[in-house]
Amino acid sequence: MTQAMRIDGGMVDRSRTLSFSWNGRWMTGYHGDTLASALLANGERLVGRSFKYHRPRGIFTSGSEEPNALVQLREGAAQEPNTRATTIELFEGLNATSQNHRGTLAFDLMAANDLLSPFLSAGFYYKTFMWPKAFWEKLYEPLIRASAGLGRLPMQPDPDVYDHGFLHCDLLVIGAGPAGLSAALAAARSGLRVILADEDFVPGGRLNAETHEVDEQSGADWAAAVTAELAGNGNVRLMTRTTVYGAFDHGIYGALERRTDHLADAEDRPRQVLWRIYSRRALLAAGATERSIAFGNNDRPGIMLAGAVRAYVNRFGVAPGRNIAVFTNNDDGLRTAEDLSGKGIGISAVVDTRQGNTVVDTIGRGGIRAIRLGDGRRVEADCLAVSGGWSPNVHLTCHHRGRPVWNADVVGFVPGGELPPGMSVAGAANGTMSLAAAIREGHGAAVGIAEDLGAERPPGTPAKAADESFAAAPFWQVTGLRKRAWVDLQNDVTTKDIRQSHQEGFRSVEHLKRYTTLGMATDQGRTANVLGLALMAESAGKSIEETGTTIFRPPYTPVAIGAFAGRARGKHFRPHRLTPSHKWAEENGADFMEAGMWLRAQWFKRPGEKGWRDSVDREASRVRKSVGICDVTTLGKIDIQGRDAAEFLNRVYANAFLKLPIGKVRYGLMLREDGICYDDGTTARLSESHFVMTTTTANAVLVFRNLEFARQCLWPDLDVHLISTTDGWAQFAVAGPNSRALLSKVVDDLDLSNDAFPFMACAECSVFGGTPARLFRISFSGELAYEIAVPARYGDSMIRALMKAGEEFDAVPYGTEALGVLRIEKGHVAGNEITGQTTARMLGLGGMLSRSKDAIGLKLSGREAMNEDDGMRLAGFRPVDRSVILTAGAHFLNPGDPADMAHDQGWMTSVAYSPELGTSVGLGFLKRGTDRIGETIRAYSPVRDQDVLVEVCSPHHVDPDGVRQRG
Amino acid sequence: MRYSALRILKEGLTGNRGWQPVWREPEPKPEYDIVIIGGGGHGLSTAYYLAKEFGERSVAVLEKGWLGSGNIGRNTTIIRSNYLLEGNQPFYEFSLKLWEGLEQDFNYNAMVSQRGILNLCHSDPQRDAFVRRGNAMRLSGADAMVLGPDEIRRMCPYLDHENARFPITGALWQPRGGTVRHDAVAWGYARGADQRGVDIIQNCEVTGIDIKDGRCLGVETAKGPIKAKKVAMCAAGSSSRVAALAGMRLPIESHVLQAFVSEGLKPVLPGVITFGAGHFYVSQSDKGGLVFGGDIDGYNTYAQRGNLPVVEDVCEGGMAIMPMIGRARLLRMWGGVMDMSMDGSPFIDKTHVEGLYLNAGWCYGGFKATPASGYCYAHLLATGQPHETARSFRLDRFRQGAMIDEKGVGAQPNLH
Amino acid sequence: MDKISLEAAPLLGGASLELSGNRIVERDDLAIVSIATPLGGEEALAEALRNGWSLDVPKPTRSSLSGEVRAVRTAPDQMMLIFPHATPDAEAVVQERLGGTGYTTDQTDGWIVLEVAGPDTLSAMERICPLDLPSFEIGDTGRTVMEHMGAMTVRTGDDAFLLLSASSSAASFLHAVETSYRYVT
Amino acid sequence: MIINHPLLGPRDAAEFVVLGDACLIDRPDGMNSASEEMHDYAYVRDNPAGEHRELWYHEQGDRSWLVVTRSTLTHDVIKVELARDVARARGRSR
Repeated sequence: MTQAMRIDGGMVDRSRTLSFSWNGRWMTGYHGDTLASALLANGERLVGRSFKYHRPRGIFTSGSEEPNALVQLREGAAQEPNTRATTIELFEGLNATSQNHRGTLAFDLMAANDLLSPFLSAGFYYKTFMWPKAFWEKLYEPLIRASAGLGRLPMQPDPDVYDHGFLHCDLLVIGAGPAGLSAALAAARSGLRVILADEDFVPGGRLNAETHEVDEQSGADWAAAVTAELAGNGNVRLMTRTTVYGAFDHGIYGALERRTDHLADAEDRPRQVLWRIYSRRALLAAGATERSIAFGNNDRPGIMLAGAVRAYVNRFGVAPGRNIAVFTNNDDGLRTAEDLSGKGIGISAVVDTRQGNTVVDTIGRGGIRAIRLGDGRRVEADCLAVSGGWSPNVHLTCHHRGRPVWNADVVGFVPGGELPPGMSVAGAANGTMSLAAAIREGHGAAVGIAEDLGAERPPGTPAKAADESFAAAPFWQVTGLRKRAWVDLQNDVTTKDIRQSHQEGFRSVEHLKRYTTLGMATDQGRTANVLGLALMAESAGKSIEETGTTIFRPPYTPVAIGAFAGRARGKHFRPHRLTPSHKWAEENGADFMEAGMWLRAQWFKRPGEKGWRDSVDREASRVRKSVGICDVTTLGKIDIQGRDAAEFLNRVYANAFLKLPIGKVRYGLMLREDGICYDDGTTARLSESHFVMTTTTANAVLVFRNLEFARQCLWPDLDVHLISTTDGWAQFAVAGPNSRALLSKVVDDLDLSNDAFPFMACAECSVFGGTPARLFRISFSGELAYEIAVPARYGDSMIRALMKAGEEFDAVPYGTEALGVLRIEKGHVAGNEITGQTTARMLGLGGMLSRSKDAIGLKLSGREAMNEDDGMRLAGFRPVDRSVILTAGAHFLNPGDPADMAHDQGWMTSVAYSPELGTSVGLGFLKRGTDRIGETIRAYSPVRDQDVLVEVCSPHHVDPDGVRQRG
Repeated sequence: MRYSALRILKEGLTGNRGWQPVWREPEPKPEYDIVIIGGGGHGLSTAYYLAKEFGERSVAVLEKGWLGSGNIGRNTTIIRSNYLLEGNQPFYEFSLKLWEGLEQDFNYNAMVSQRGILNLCHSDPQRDAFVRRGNAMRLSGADAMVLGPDEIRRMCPYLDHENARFPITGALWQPRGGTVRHDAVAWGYARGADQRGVDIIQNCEVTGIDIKDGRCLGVETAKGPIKAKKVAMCAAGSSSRVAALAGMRLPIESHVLQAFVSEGLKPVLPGVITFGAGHFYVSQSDKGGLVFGGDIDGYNTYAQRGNLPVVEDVCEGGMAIMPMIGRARLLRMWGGVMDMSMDGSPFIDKTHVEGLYLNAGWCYGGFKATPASGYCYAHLLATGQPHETARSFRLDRFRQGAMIDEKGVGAQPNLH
Repeated sequence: MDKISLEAAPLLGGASLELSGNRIVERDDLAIVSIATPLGGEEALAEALRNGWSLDVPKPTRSSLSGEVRAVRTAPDQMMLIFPHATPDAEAVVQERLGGTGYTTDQTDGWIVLEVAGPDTLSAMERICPLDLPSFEIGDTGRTVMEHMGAMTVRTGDDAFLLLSASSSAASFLHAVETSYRYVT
Repeated sequence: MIINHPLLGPRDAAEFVVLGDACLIDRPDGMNSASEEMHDYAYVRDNPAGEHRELWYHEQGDRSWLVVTRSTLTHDVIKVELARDVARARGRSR
């Protein structure tokens, strides 16, 4: 039991000792410690290396603003790089290692960079590494990349789970310090639905770190009492370990709750939950962050913000040093000295700039040993507590791009006038720096909000505390230094860099930030920005108001990407849609493919088939020779009803629909308003006022949306109603010369003869003795074919029954690949042709465009560039050498022409091996394609190493006259 | 001042006191031959090439904020020329070639890094489309390969090959694609233009465009009127607002594209990876941050910020395709305002007003186009003729029906 | 050939789960028929609804209940009737009572219906449902998106809801709901 | 963002799909208009920095098309109407 620096007092639970490992060494701490406080208790001062110069660094703060103490937490796949030791709650078995060094932490080989620092000044890399040209990517950049970056990502999938959630409240209070607690209490007592969120694991904020009294008890006890009351109020959700990381539009806040990060084992529960909080009002009570002063070698381990020193002493019962010096420009310095002497810790000096005293340098290698004062004296100190004043945590007020304004009284930026709507600010975040005033302001804000929202006025008055003095005099840097003075500790930005930036013309604050990388590190410059801006203002001879500030963006503190993703991972990234025959298909050797959200059977492998081509050739051949069955449920289906349904269809399809007879189906072409084809499908008329439309699988949602647009926005007084029935009907294509014979066994009481039920007929009917069904005689394969639909609950039963009924014909199930083969053989266009870039004329469907009506897209389809006579036209292609397998995506060239874009003649859209023809066949767009049948051209596909001659032919490779489908 | 390793050495040894301002801070003159509205990447590169390639001596760039504050300062730094259509491909390939010689050309290390760009696909039709595109790239003299699942597995073992909702079936690979240090591009062009006499005037918002009898005579600015023989609008993100000063309505909407960067990490990703099915693309900066993004938010906006649904959507895509990034933390998110045009392609053209020119509509592809956009715009301004690679970027193309619609989604800007 | 007849199969095989005192049950006994209001026919339809089922046309965000028949408003000019009914003729049954005053579409097969109940229900739902369910009165309804799936919810009790989502993604929907309970219990 | 649906109350914008400028309601009659008119309808936009009337579709809700008046500078939603009502008010009928 070492913990040599542990002292009495604090909020740690000494009855619960926890073991943890730091760089492979086991140490102990207590429940209630952070990793930082436990390391300090064990006398560890050197905890990391800086980004650029690899300077030794120690713990600088006690909170989420920490720039130095970034560690690699946990092991294996659960490793978490760049984790702030100051925010890690200690747990049994915690394992952490230091990062960003080669060799050990104490002897980092990269520390040589520090010697080269004169040559690594702001922007040095923009000025060199350009010669010889080839060296940048081969030599310089890899070196830079390898030395940049901080922690390491384990290259294994994140083993933890994450979740999202949604919360609603009247008032969101951000921060459970004095102002936040006071506000939450008042709001809760007035009956509002309140969420109180704080990033710490104990509510109270600075109350736990200071020795103030509130309502005649210690601040920490008051905080605990308020917390207890809030926890007992059913309208209050008290969320510790929760960071409100962003303010979004209309009162929506993003919050990250760390649920199991403080546990050794998450037990399969989400590690973190990302909440979307819908609030009517929000109160930002996020406190303030202390900043440093620029003086020589102000970055050594042992140099710590004064407020952090008090936090370690008062809250964690840890002495950051045995002999501590204080350097300050405000009253915090004295408060620190008082707290330290109260704990019996030695104080070697209090250096107050207001008395003209300064620290000009520090001494010590791995950590500070002494300081040198402006008057030349050397003072021994193993810790230097620095306070350069406090900066209000205005971050969330900037998330709608509001600009903070400079307030000379508090020597800091305070929230500007333009807050996110619904947000107000109280306490130190608002520049209200004294405890008593913060409590009053929090209370007052809540009372005002309650009134605003029509809730009752809360009973009681704000808690009482002393109005302690807060006096600060601006003091930014010690001048005339011979040593480097750091501004941004993590990114190694020094006062010289800021001066140089000004000298080189990078004078706007944005240029300064981008050129020097000030504030761009993982801490977003929480302890550095204001100092940097002040120095820039000094360089420019301007005031800080004139210089202005950069603004903050979400997130307030970095959030794990896994948390933003939530559950949507792996197989559950997006939902699966399954067809009604999915289970049956699985049982029958199907291989599935993704079609949007759907899983569709590609082919059904039979024993003995070696590759997919065997299966697909067999399926396609069986359809042409006998009959095949394919689940086409995924096609979009839209029920369209109303007195004006026919008129409506006539306006949304480019071809005529007004006079479609009842009991008939028509192929329809849909254009966008710009005249380009975007979808095709069939629509069946079941009655005078009832139609059933099908769309392509891919466009089902888009077509429905567009139809609703037309119905509600363009023609609001047409009586027409839409409802999607895609999932409701299990629909099967039954195709092939034996399809009629098969369906005759299936369909009840319907004459399927060619006369009674011809090509493009439809009917509502029943199957297998009474199950309701719809039958459409349509064909996508060119064969005699039908589509039969039954309510989806019968889908599984239906596929089994169809296969059984088809046994005598040796019916096969066929998948999307065979479906593709059949449609390419037949020359039907699909997604590869209707790409949203093609016109009806290109597709060979120009004749369908009605000239006698207005429908969406018709007008603009007539523009000249879309109607050039030498434009692309759909054609068919076959290899001259019939054994060649064609490539989709090949471009066409005239033989003898050079292979360049100027001579491009078009491209192959779809190819398939045609078992029917015994050769590979293709569809494609070719300039003047319809006029060039019989020509031989090149199909050139360099990315596939293919360059073959093909013969241009009709796209209808099989049964060009359409005899079969009408038979 | 010429930059070199020797100069760094000399300055380092003398306390870095000799560095000169990278650009002057001139007051505007009463008149210029050419005034460029917008000191973003395209405006600065236009000025640079006007001075360097076309010998223009009287050029001013007017910037309402600080130079480089447009989308050049807020993008995801990717360069590539993997376009499909005849109107686009040669232009972007021209741009890539300019990127390849840029640093030596303007003596500024913008860290052009050709690490390659990998576009993943998940189905046969997508792969067919990539083959077609790859072939189009090869026909235009660009580099392209179509990879199979095994090659991708070797190249990127950390992708989710096993448990993915959308299994990877192939990819389009352009080795010459990559990333560039975006701010340095603005600074390098600004420095090069300034050295050649271009006046770059910051904090000088254009408040009016003087037009008389169908002819543009100059502009009104926050710093007074400036006459010009030619006025070149180049303010993507604000194009509609600037064009409105000339009474024009454009085929453009303004939208926000969010981008994200993680905390710094030791090298993880070599190049750029795009996961179209998951609306996610990513690269890693030289400082170690994962720089990533996805789709635009979808609503018209001039506010440079977005909302949560897209943030979550993008991160879902990231976790789906590379589940090892779960514990990397998102450090910052920001939004850039895009000129989303009606077909997703840009405009570099004269307008109906004589002497008034337009460069606009870059959607979210403006960064990679920076050199060629500047070069081609300079060509048009100096010679009156469109550059051969930018002939299709006409403002009247929708009247003709000559859309350049890479995505095939039509006149709906938020889908491009 | 033997006489074949088709059998209806519940989407999730009649799923019924118990999770730490909470229940998720697939309701495969319910028929769903949507009714669209003909333009200008609001009054006639309202009357038919009253006469046929003693039901009022529910206001937006509300459902109305009469016996076991629930009407849920789904769109400005549409509602759904949800009621126990086993055979695939629900639309005809509804249309018979409507007498042509509304356009009907059988939606039974388009939806998966889950009944969820138990003490952790609100906690589980806040992980997937953006609606303010704690503020829902019994009978309130809303349609939204949960885990990328369109979903409808009706509050049926203090800690009980009906959840509806597309039938093709029923398994994914059940997984989403079940996971929520697992994460909070 | 939150869209305050006129029938359903406040809803997360994630339930909606945005189309664009509400001028898309004013579709010219294809038979009785010049190509120029249809061109401007399909392609040309005011794209204001400020108040913008735009079409939102409640795809994951009640499938209403809404006309949302919203500031493109602040995202403040000023007014939400049913697009069908707006269309009728602008003289559209059958």
